[in-house]
Amino acid sequence: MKTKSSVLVKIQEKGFSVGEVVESVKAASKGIGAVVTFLGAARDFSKGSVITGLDFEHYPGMAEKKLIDIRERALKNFDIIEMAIVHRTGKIEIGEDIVVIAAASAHRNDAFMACEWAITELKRTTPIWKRETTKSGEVWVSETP
Amino acid sequence: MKTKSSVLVKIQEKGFSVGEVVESVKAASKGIGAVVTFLGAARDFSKGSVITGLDFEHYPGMAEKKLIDIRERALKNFDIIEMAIVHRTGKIEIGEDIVVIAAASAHRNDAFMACEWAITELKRTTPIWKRETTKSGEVWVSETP
Amino acid sequence: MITVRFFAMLKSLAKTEVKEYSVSGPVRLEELKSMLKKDFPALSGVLDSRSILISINQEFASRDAVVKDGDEVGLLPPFSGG
Amino acid sequence: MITVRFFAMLKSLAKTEVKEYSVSGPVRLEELKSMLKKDFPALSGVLDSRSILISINQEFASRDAVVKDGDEVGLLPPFSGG
Repeated sequence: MKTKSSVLVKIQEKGFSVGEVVESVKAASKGIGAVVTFLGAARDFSKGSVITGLDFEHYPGMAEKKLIDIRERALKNFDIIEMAIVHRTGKIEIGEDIVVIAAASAHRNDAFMACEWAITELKRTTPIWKRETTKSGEVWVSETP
Repeated sequence: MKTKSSVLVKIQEKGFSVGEVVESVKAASKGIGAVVTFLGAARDFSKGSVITGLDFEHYPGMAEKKLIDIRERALKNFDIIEMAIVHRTGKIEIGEDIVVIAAASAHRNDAFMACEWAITELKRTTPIWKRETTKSGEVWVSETP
Repeated sequence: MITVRFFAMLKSLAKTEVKEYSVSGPVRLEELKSMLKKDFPALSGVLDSRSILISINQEFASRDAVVKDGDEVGLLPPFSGG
Repeated sequence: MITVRFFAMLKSLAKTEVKEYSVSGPVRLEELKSMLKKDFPALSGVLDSRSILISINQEFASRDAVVKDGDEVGLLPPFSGG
């Protein structure tokens, strides 16, 4: 389980390939009939401000642990076969990818539910912080003030 | 609109790249913050039978029209920025991809809703038929008998 | 000429993809179905099934629709795409 | 030694990432917060906010938890990942 998590759950500076992440969950079983993927990307506009760049910080160790925990709880609570989560850290340009979550299942409803749950849980429980660069400077974002 | 549809909505024999389909919708706007993707794959087991291969047939012309219609209704009824739909036809091996739907939006809820609606609508309204090869021969599948 | 197209298991049962009928005037779908049942006895048991949809010129048609010269009629078993 | 780690805007306000405290015995989180407010006046206004979560050894901790020698305490502003 630990080996698998470390392959399927990652926080990294470099970009990821959505196709490779999808393949990594599909490789788990020939019984997979559905893969639902959430991709988060850096928008140029947020809450009324023009954004020119993002910078992500995470709590090394704890953030990875929380993502592994989300994957394990997803596998336990939803009828899915595999889940991968990759989140980038550091500087991210507008249009670039930030996070990808892929949930694989036999039937599509389970993958949709697990994927939506996982991204909500990631935002709620994972110590990752976003700093936006706007015309008026750099601001840390508090999604849940 | 017609040009765009013909790029983003396709029925084809050859395989597709999930990454390229995601990029095709992301290219629509820098305001995209979320892309939700549904990938349907050929399972080795269905309704109690071992499946060794699939063969898809479609109504040429009408099937494409129905997919274009799904994209246009999705753009009209959900707060999404772009949607792509690619469905394969002909022989498909176990483990291979069958269909991909990518919905792009500013906020994730809209993309999740539109993507789930679109695959349900595809199954309901698009004249495409699946023949499964099992140990006991080839059978046409009626999902909605 | 009216062109009738068969798909999936209906194509297997009819043992053909297409059947053409010369018509002198508009024909109700019910009449067309009678002609089909005569020419393709293997379809008799399914043509009236509510799960078979019918298209005229690639749009879904109601059961009481009328078909005319030049139309393309599709006999569509339950879909199983996706 | 207790290691306190600051993140995001708390790191900006504290102007440091880490602060270490030598302790002779277990310390309640409330006491640790008092020490932090004295050393980092700029944090006074936010350390009691309900939106700041606290971790001990990388697990979420309750407000009445006790910290001991060797523990790592994280001061976590609202998350904005994803």
